[in-house]
Amino acid sequence: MTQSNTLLPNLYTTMKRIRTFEERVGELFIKGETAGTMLHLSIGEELGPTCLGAAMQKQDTFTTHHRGHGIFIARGGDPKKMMAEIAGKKDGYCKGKGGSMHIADMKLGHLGANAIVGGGIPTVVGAGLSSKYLEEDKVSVAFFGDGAMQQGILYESMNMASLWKLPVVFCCINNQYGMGTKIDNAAGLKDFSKRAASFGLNTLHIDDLDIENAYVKSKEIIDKARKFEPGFIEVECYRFFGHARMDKSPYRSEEEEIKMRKSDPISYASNQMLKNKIMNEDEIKKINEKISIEMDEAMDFAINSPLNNQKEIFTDVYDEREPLPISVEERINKILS
Amino acid sequence: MTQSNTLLPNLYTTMKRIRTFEERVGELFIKGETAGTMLHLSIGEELGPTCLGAAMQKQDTFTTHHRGHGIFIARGGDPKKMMAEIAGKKDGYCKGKGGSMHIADMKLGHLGANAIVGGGIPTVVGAGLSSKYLEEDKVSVAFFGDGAMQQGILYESMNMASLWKLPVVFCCINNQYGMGTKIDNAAGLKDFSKRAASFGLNTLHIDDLDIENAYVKSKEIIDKARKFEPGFIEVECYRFFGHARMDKSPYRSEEEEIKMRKSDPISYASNQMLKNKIMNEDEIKKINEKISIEMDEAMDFAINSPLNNQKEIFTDVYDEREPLPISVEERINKILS
Amino acid sequence: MSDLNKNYYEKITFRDALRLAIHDSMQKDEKIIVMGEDVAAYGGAYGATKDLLKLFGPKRIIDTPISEAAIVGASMGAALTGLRPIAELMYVDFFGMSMDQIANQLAKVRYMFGGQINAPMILRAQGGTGRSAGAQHSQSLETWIMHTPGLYLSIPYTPNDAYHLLRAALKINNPTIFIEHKLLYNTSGVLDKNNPDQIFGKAKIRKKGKDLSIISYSRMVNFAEKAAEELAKQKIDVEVVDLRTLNPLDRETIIESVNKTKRALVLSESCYTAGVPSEITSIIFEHCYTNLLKPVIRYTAEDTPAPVAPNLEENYIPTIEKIVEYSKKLCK
Amino acid sequence: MSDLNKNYYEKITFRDALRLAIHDSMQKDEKIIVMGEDVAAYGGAYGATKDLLKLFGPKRIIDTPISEAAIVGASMGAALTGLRPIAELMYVDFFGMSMDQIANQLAKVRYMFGGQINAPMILRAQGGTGRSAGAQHSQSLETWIMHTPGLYLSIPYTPNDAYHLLRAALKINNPTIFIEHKLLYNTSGVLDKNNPDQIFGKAKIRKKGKDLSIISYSRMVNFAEKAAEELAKQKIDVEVVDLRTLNPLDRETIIESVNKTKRALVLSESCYTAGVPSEITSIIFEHCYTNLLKPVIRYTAEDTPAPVAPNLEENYIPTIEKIVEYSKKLCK
Ligand SMILES: Cc1ncc(C[n+]2csc(CCOP(=O)(O)OP(=O)(O)O)c2C)c(N)n1
Ligand SMILES: Cc1ncc(C[n+]2csc(CCOP(=O)(O)OP(=O)(O)O)c2C)c(N)n1
Ligand SMILES: [Mg+2]
Ligand SMILES: [Mg+2]
Repeated sequence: MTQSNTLLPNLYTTMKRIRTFEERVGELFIKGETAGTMLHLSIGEELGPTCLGAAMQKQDTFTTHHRGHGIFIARGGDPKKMMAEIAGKKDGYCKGKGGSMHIADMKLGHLGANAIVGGGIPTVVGAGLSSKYLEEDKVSVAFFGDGAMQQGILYESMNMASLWKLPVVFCCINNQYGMGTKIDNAAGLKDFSKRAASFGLNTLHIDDLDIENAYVKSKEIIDKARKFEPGFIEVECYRFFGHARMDKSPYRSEEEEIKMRKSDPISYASNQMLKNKIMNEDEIKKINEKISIEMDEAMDFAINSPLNNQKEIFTDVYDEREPLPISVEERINKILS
Repeated sequence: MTQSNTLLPNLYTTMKRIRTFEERVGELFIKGETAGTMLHLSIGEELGPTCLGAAMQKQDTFTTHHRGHGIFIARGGDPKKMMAEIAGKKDGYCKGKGGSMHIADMKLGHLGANAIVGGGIPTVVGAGLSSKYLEEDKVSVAFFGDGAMQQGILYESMNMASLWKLPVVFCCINNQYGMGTKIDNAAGLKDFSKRAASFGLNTLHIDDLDIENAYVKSKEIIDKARKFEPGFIEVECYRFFGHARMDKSPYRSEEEEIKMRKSDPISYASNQMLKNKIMNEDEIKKINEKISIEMDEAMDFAINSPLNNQKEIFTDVYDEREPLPISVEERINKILS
Repeated sequence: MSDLNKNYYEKITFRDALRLAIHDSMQKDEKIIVMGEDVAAYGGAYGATKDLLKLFGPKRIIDTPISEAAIVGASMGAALTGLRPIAELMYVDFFGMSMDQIANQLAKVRYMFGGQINAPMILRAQGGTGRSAGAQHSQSLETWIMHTPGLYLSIPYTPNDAYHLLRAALKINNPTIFIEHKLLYNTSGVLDKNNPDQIFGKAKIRKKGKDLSIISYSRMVNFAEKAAEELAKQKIDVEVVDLRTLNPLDRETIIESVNKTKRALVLSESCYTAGVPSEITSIIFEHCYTNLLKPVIRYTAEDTPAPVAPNLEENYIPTIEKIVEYSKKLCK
Repeated sequence: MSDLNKNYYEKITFRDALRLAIHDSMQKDEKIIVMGEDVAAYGGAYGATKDLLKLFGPKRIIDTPISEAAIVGASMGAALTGLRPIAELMYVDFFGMSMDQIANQLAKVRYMFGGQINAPMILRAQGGTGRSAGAQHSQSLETWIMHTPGLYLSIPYTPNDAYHLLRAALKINNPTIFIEHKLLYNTSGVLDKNNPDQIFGKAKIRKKGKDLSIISYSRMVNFAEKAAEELAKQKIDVEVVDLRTLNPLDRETIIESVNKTKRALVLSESCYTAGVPSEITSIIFEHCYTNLLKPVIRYTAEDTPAPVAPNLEENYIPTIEKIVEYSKKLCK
């Protein structure tokens, strides 16, 4: 690294790790090793999670939507355990019971990924309440898509955060689509910051590829939230591929895709590094290779992780001090005996 | 009537009819003739329903919240049938099955009062959709309290109305309280028009007692809605008495109540009429007496209306061409036979 | 869906039967509109509204924002004011987002207002396990609906029923919840447009038998049929009852069948406790108990959320193997 | 609630028992907070949190906006991060507004994440008929909850149980739904703080008897008791079983009781079809059917929304008179 007063190499590395991770998820799918097809990749959307992930502090917490692998990696998620979870295996973060859409590491402050659009948003209000009550200095950030901007629960949550002055940030990763529905066909007005501001939140709208700047601005919002001024951040980006693994995006044109994929935060960052002589091609290549190996290992780990034991169907429903649910088999056998 | 180019006498009359109706509901309650105690009177809040009711056209539709007697009267509701409904009697609008919180006359475009805060709001989106689809020139107005400003469904509905450019108006009757919770303890920011504007709606904030002006302004919003520009109207007012019949409002001071009750839209309107020589005291008195008689008759009607037949428990669940639900008694007797 | 205008299809998928039902109904009745998330451009998450946008245009095939509560509420509002919406909730799991509009508004609007008005609409939703979709996308929540007076509830198994039940529901003035199992869309069968083969509210005996009644609905009927085949080899003659609608519920057919076979297994993908099978089981006991040779068995999903791992998910719900096993025990 | 610090109250209302339970728990555990609509300044719509604001201040007794979904979600978020909220939904009828947060989030958060975390909280809600509150404020929706794995469910009848079940729920790390009947708040009875008289999940025989088991919960236990008194005069000896919690459900006590009396009537204010009584009835048939002398009877509210008119509302749910009548028929 040629220069040290820039975060760019770190931010680049995180973005590249996210992308490579997602690419391997895609491969895992093609190999038939994923649990199901509901895999929502964030390729093209790495900027937001990366800069917010960097702007958050160690103790901070967050929830994510179904397309949440990115922020999890940015916050220190272990690709091995993530990949194993996506494969539905025993060594996954949630023992394979949660899968790609329900992946979390509570120890890292990840309070849960959510398959319900908007479902994880009020959680951060409660986390903010705890943080303030317990004086823990934790900011809690909800990540969600542009689709969730149309879910009522978001407004209930923003209002509460504002009313109670909670250390909470709402972050909308606006990738322009909710499944096949373009944002123009979902939102009456697209100026989401205006909505958030009307509830009393500080707002930030990120719509370019300069991640260092995005990082600095996001950090301001998060720092203010830490002082009990809740905030809202919208990060505009583009979902480079289909909604989930089975979707070939027939509802949008190839021209659009080609054009939009040019707004690639990763190539932008690497170009910036080259241009400003922060790293040379070789150095970048080295980083990429290291990441590639890391993610290959994660994939192998997932493939080799054992299946979970059948009895795990019944564990984890209730606190471990409580009895397990009675299995249907046991019930039936008792009746028939 | 001394002057004819003013709507004030009509508007006054409607407000006075609403107030007198509500007073009689209170009396009905004291007489022990109401069905239950969940009676939410709109005394002090007559301005909004009255001016909007006047600004709407015959074919227009609306839904109301639990404190909705006012707009129903303003739109032509028959006080007799309303009072009978509140008494839970056979001659009520809903055969006594709905009561005060579920009172409606579909023929008058009243699509239903609702006991769920926010529950009736999306109905008008659908009504607006129908109106546009069927080219019926109907505007649909949702009436709700300031409490509903904190319900997510409102934002989902405002967004849809804006997105689809529907002939819909959202009207918040802001009486400063949701039960015992002051609006300041419920809303992060109280500038509700800002919220509505951020979804793309035309907005209007009424916060004085000049009902003619309020009428003109409301009509503008409603007329624009008819041209597919949906709108939002907030009417500030004060709930003169408790939330429901049992509530003595211990959570607010008498001074506040005394002060706020001075902002009485009805005395304001009558003073205006006197001042501008639109009517003299005698004329006003005559109107009041007529109303008093009308509402006494309504109360008597309700008291004298018969109870409903027990079989009515089972009717109206399903379309009349479909079988009635089987009664529990029939089920049990069949099993025991 | 090459030929839309045939009356008889030897082999059509459940998905296409639904699409045809919507299509045919829309052609006949201008008041019918379709609304839901991704029903237009995307063609429905499971493809049940594919190409309808092209045929009927965006005025009648309406993509909505992701606002389940408002989708149901707006559909109801449209139904109250002259239209007949077919609304789609992509997953039954989203009942949670819209349960107030479903259970407090849609189900009660007629009753609360003393019968002044109907809300003639269909709310389609898709449920069940089988795609590793996890705890929030794999539920079978028909019990919530069945326990809510005011809502008709249809939950078909065959393409023919999917077609005819949907069309029938559009002629009934009650709000109807229409639940489709995610693994049924690709299954196929005959569709005979002239043979409804049912009245809304009538169960269907899929296979006659004399030793044991397996009573079920939706995808589990398929499991029942397969188990019955296996059991036939072992000389156990199973009667397979497909309920098709849960409200109205065809109690007579259930009772008749079990009074004949004297043994019953109720099969469902919902959770065990306080689910639809509890109701069916109660009915059977109440009305057949002097005839029963064995207690009725409820075989359902476990009383846990659905796990993602395929090996767990498979055993989270009933298996054909165990249906056979329990049936044999019942017939011993 | 004059004296907060007594250990024994000869006569205390259900409401005050609840307030005491919250009070005593809050004094012991700083992590407990109360949040809900009008729980602070107003003291709770039914007065169950009256004066707590004065005692614990606005940091711990929190008035919320009217945002049921976010109330449940925020409470869960707080529970995940170190607090132990007692959240209040003013009416069970508002489950509809918050069912996603209740059933998809709160109930599943532990399971989906492989047991990483607990959500230790109570969600109190008030239900039932009796105040002409109409179709949207009179429901008994315990079935929705009982059918949702992951949620404990407590539905007490006496002040003593209200106190001890609430306190017990605060020591269990599962989310617990706590349902209070609107007509119970003013009822009164003994409270003995030192005598929990139960374990969470254990039913209580309110009256021993040998001829018939009436199995119930919440306010309907009172109806059962009154009917039992009447029936005693007619020489029918009823055993009254108060379930107290529906999850865990004390199947053993139910089965034991009915195996003894050989007759059972299940009593509930929920609607008939696919409700909690269907589950209880199934269990009884399944486990006692060789002993039963008569079929089990489910006596519930009608399969209709609740009407407002008091004369209709009264007969919409079970009446003591008819409990007596049916019981006599069962014992003939
Ligand atoms: C409550 C709910 N409604 C609908 C869905 C189905 N669904 C899953 S993802 C998705 C699109 C979400 O769009 P957005 O929020 O923008 O996130 P993105 O997928 O674009 O990242 C939809 C409709 C869901 N999972 N939950
Ligand atoms: C969904 C829902 N939550 C809570 C309630 C209980 N409740 C009835 S009226 C009311 C206050 C409503 O305040 P607002 O909307 O301002 O109307 P107002 O009573 O002031 O006219 C509350 C909390 C309800 N009926 N519905
Ligand atoms: Mg998106
Ligand atoms: Mg108010």
